[in-house]
Amino acid sequence: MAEGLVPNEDPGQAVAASGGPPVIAPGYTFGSVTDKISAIVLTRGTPLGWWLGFLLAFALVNVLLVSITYLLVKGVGIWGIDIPVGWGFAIVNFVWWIGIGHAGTLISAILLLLKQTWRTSINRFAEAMTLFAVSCAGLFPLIHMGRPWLAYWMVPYPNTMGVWPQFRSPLVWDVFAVSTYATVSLMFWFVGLIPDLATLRDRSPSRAGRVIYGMLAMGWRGSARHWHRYEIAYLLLAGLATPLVVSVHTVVSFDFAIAIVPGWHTTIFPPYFVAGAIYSGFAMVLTLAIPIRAIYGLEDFITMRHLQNMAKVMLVTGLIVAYGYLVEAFIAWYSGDRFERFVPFNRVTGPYALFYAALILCNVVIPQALWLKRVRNSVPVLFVIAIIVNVGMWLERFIIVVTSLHRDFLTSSWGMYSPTFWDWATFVGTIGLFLALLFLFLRFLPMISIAEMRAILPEAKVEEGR
Amino acid sequence: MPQIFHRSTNTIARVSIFGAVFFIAGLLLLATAVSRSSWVTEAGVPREQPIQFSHERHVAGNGIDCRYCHTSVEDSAFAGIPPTKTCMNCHSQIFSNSPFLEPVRESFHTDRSIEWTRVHDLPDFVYFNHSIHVHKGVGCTTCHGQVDRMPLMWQAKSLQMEWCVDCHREPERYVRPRDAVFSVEYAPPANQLELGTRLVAEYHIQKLTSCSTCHR
Amino acid sequence: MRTMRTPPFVYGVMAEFEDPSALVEAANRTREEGYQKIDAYSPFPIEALHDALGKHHSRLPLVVLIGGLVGCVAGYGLQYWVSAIAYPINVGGKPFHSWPAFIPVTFECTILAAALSAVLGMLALNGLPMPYHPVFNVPRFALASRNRFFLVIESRDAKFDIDKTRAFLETLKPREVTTVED
Amino acid sequence: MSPLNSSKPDNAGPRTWWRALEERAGDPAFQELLHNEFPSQVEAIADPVARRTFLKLMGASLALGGFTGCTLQPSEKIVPYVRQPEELIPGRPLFFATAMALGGVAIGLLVESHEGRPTKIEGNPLHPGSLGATDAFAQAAVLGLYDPDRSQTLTNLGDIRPWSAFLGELRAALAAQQPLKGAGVRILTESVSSPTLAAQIRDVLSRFPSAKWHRWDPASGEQARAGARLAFGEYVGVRYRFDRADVILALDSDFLGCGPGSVRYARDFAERRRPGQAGRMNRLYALDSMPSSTGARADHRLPVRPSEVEGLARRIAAAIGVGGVEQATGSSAGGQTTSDQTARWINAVAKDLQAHRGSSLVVAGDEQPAAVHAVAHAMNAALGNAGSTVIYTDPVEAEPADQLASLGDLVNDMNAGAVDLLVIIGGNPVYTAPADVPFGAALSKVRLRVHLGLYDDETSALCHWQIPETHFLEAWSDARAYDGTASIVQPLIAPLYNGKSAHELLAAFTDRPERSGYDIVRDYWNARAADLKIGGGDGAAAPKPGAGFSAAFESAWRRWLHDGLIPGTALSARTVAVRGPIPSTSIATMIAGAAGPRGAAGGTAPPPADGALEIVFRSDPSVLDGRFANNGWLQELPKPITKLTWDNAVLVSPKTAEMLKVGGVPSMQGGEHGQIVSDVVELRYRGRSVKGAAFVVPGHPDGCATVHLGYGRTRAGQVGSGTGFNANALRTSDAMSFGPGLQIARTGERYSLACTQYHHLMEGRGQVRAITRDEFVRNPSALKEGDQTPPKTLTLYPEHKYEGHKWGMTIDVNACIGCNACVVGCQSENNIPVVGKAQVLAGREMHWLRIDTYYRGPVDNPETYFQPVPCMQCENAPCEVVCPVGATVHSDEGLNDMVYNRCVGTRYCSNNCPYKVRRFNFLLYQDWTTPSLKLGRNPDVTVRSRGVMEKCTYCVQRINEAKIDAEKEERPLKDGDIKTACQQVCPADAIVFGDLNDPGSRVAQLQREVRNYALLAELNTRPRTTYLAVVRNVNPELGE
Repeated sequence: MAEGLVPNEDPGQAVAASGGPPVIAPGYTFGSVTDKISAIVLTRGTPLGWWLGFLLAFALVNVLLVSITYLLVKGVGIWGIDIPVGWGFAIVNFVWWIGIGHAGTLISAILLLLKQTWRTSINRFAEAMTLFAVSCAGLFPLIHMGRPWLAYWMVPYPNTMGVWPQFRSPLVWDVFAVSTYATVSLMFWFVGLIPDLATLRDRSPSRAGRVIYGMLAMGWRGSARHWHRYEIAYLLLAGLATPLVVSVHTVVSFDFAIAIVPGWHTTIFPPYFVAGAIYSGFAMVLTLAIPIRAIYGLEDFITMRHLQNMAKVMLVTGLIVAYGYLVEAFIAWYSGDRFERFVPFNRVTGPYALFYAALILCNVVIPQALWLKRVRNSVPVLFVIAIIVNVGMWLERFIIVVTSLHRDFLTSSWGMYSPTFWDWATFVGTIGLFLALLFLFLRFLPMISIAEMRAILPEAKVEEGR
Repeated sequence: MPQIFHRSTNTIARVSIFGAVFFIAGLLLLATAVSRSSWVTEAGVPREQPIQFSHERHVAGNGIDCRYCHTSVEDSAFAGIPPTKTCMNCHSQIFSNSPFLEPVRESFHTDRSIEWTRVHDLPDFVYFNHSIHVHKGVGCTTCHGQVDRMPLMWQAKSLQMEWCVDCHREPERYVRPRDAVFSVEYAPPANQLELGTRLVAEYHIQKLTSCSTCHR
Repeated sequence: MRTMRTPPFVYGVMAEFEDPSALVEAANRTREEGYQKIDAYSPFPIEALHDALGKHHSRLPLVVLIGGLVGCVAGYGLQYWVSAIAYPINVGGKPFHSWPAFIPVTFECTILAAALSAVLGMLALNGLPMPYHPVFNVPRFALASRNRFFLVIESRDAKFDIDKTRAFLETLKPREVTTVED
Repeated sequence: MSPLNSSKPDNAGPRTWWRALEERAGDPAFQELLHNEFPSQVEAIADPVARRTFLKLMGASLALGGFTGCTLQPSEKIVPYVRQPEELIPGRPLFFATAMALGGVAIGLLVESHEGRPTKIEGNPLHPGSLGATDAFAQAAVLGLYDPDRSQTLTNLGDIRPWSAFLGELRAALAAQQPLKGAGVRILTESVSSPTLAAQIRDVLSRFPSAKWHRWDPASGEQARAGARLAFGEYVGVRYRFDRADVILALDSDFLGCGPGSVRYARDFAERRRPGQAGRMNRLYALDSMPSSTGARADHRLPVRPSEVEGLARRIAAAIGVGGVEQATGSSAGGQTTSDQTARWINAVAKDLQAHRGSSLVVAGDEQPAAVHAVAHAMNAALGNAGSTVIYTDPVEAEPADQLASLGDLVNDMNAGAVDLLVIIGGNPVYTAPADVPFGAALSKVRLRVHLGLYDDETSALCHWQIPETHFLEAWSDARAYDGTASIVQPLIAPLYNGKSAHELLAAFTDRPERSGYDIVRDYWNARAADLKIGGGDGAAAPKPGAGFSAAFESAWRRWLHDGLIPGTALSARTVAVRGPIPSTSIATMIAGAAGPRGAAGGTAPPPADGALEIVFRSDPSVLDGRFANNGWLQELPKPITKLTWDNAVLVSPKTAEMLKVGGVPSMQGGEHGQIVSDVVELRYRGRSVKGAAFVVPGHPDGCATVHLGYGRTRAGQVGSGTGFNANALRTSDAMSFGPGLQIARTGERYSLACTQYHHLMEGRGQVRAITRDEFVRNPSALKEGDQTPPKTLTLYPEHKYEGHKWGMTIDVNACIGCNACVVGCQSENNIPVVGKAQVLAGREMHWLRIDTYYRGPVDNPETYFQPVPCMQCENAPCEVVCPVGATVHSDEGLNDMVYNRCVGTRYCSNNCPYKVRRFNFLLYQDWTTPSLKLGRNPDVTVRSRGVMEKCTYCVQRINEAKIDAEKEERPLKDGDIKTACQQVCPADAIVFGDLNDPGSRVAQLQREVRNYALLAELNTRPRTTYLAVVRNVNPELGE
């Protein structure tokens, strides 16, 4: 059981077995791995590139702050929403971010359970990315309310009114699902960090660094018994996080599936949302991993093997998503319900047809290139495809939210939706928030799990009875 | 590497972690307590009024019936605040030149209304109807407290929704015979539940907990 | 836990090794020697090491199970109480106790409680946080989080005798043996 | 200065209010204010101290509402009366009867008053012109009263002056006129139906024999008057009896939608269309130009250009053997060129009419020329309808006149410099005068110009004196209904802005200039007491004001005020004879000239080849001739058929639009439910031109364009100024309602029209069910075909039981005429905000009740259906399940409660509402600041703030009120005790509300009817609001 972190077979063989490049370049020792990764954090001078990137992101954060302030002053009317389209960018972005937030936990938890050793060098920042994406996502349900200052009413607490949340509403499920997901992801991430924090504590040149990392490390000293419980806990967390990660996007999909709106009210949503989430999640990991490994020269740790595997996962989940689109249309036709039948028709021929076409192009057509080994081996092409998929998944959410609402049952109430400046500002702002947090993470915490990297080194193998 | 932390930090660390749990729990408890305290509800806080009007004197002292001043209590949602004229009915003779009553006389002559400070102030999205409550056997003192012992008026109950709903769920615990509605001496009998249950049936008192009962 | 004593006090004797195999070997030998109160430190988890120090069954899984069950019951209970007892309201013609709608929240509560108990349980059982520990007094112990492997025989051990124990450890061909003061 | 002093303690009506004011007047501080600053009393009244009411204006703290339990409310003041009026019970509204005159015809009203503030207007059930219903204009009058843009101070060239100053100047001017017998004095009024006012004017004219009285009122049936005179040689009042008519032919007449008596007519018409009694169902044929309510309800509608109506009318007349119609100019008789379809139509109509001699009815539209009216009169005479379905009386209007000529004369006199003193009483002639009658220009030649008006408008701008006119809810007066029944107009509130009524202004011409309107009206009727058979009324000479009225008069007076009408004042029927042949109208000839013989061919005749079109002027369904331009409720009211708000447009048929290559497309913002981006076209007509946005209207006749008057105002106020374009700029006196030779050119510009419904096709979703009468009689269940209502057994969940009451509503699509009265009534009752054009463009209008309009059939002449859609109050409400905070949940009586103060504004409920009846406060739409607007709000309904959802509540405030009253009286609720606002105002009685658990209730019976169906029933939402299918009484000869 506790083999979790230790490859059950020699990585060398693993390479041989699975073919393709190794998960870590040869010639590394405990020391060199440790030094190389911790150096990024412990270096005294901060690289100029980091500053530029961070300041740009920070500027965008201020865009977010401004637009939220204006929103609170004026009301959600500053957005493009109307009747019939009561949900616009806010919910689109919420679902998009939440989806992105799925890769981290998935890579850490599910791949851990599946004993995929190649996860080790990407899970750390994938988890970080999850946290940041979720915090961006969590923002939207709050600010999209007409009276956000009353958001706490969604939480059950004994109040002087003697009234409670309405637990049949998917929005309340969201509150529980998203907050649980955020909490568990945070714990998962932090538990994984503890040994590395200890490393930083022990190696930090500055007193302040030693104290701060020391506090966070909570006095971790690598005792064998601690390691034992630590691994049990880590595995249990993984076991809990796996159904959780599935449940979260299922619940998010309930926001739509529970409603009677044609185009929302369909049972395919949970699986197809989850697949979509993983799809976009891996796309985002690639989008981040590719530049990071280049900039910080981590090609030895984040090898082509990782990129290829992620490409394969994208290909699979992408196909599931495509299947989702098909089934959606088929069920609509098969239901014989005139309202349901109208939805796919309207998506293809209606005023938002262009968006739908773009969606199919980004999510279904282009990613098929991943079938080709040449494509999977070309870093720049992978990078471009990943970005395209990110866009595509955003479009998917836009199509689901807007085209279902804008023409529902009564023709008399058919309307349209188009975003305003403030819709865009808020969206861009959250991207800034996401990047800002990411930059801080890269600067102050090890972006690759050092302890786990040590564990997959050849020299970590213990020969009994020497 | 020298030891970074002193031995004591072990204890400090653990205490602070567990302490935090109890601290947060404590805060929440405090919040719920405060939200019901008279600091928020202003229950039990006597209000300054332009005139030192004493219900104690008029009700207990002179035994004036509630309805003499609050005329519309049986007909309208609003119980009615007496017009200056009502004060003058008596005070044109009694204490006709007491300095305390100067504002009354002034109002009567200049024809400018007296500005009382509202004591029982429900939020504007709450629609309370005095007449029906009085009709169904809810006594004045049930909600307004022992007015006859209030030199200056104060709000006796919290007037928070949970307080309203409490009675709307179990009226039998509060209703009294119609003839006792306006009595300030009335005290609930020992067999209140039994009596209440009977009255609830007799007066066709419904247990209205629908939102639109009060919110429109 | 510890009673007042006047430092310097010997916590134990520490041996440093170059590679995991050596450590595991040393651990085995030490137990064969009859030492009980020993502990080993490594920069990454070594399963064999845990066996070498003597297997013991962890109560953590049980803690997590209980936590999960509590969360489950509490979550469902809350919803039932709120919707059917505290303030039953007709919502869209659904029954007060519409259990299918209560499943998602129940599930989330289960996971949350279980996960919390896993992490907190792990920390508690490991006695963390413990920023101060005698082994940190050994300067070279900083390498325990990099590439060195340590074995400590604590002075609490019945068989512990500062000189004998040192001598014994020297026989394990460590890179170095140091006395851990407290 | 105010009528207080003279009011007697035992007067009926609002005397208590007066008394309160009397004190106010006596208040020296106030007197002082009055004389130096002329403060508007609105602030005074809104300020709790001066306002003798303690009920705070609802709402102000809803913003804080969310924090209940964790915020302190700001301390509030209670301000009791000093002397409380006897019959006023604080917190309970009082109702007073009064009347509103429009275009010289009054409708009787009951006005709800809270502590002296009129808040809601209802129809007066006793009044023949109302029967309890009203039109949209009456409903909106409350907002008109409190309009902060009303003229608030008496000004001379913009300087604020006291009334005395004005009196001084007027007296001087009159003194100067004495020797000239008032040769230089002119009085310009709108159509006058107030007997008192007429008497006053006559009195003035008797004092100044050479003075002249002119009338100009674009909203009164000018051509109908002319038509009557053309037919009978004298002015005659015409009253229709739709309750007696089996077959009706409307000659481009919208008798249901607008015009005198339309409210009553709608009721009578609907009464004869209950499929329950299929035998009594009437049949309506309509020649219709601009698609109208009447055209929509017609069983057979023929879209024709207005110019074609005369020809067709004459041919129908000829077909039923009316003499003297043929020898009109050749053009009109061009039968041979008629398309067969039209011919068939004409013959069928003629046959049907003849088959119902005495019980048929021909109605000519107000916009049709005199000749058409005359022809109609002739037909009715020939069909023996006179006296049965059409009643002739003396004119309702006092001394009717050819107003166009009257205005012309005035302008000529002014230009000739013959006018020294012009007193304009009401109206806005500078804006409404036809383009070729340069009223504004001529006005400057008058030495002293006085304008009495509600607004400081275009006319005021050109006058020396602007006198704020009292709103009809502020002043005493009287008026006559469509049948002549007189009502006393009694005020509900003292003039907010120190206004003067027409009576008080005219009193200034007499030697008792300070007489109050109250005295004037009372004295007049006291004088009339004798002819009204009221004992003791001391006959001829009006008695001294306030001096001895006989007890009999006092009691009669009190009854009049209480009932809202003066019995026995209805005009009695008289017989008149149509005289000889009816000459053809000049316009018809003109158009015949322009359009050639085809012009009269009717129906599907192609438009003139030269691309020249016909222009059609209509007063706007919302703002009429512009007099309501500053009324936000009416501006934002989606006009029947077009669903346009805040603008008028150039309305053309699809074919014509195609020909002109103009039209509109839904914008990405707002879309079909909000913003239509249209081509701006230039209308060139008789050397004049204006620009307006084109808008396509299915069913509009080809080859002509309809423009609505009343827009393009420059001094209407904050709300009305700068909306739409001014069609008066094209209107000429020889072609007041339509004329040929219009050229339409695209400008390439685009303009956003705020349209609340652009998609009018049902897409086979069964919103409206319709069937022909014969089919309905033969096989009613045909209506149920394709009905997919799931059986109640199809559910895992147990039913919720509804003991006690179970509220429900039915809406009869067959009766609804889409008049919008319910929409405004709902807005007024429920404090629904006006959001403004920009927000309507964004698809965010707030009406709780909307009227969906659907088309069926060919686009050039579709069947049109009106479907009012309030909240369906579904039993399985989809909105409730998704609300995270339980802000919308069910009540024990099955109401879908919306709890504003609990709402956090996720809008999920609206997304999940299949009927899209929920409305969201995207921004702060309510006006929290303007004091006068606060006065008009309904204190029984929460004023919603930003960020909360709202929707129809079945007027739960009325339900609770009625229930509480019943409880207190220990009696069960009777069916009809509770009327929702929309139900109460509905002229067609299309909306019925009641208790479904009471099998005897009307609503329960209607829901048992076979016509009953639920909207989107297949969704199993179980709506409590259901609809009654349409049954069209099609003439088998013509078929569908």
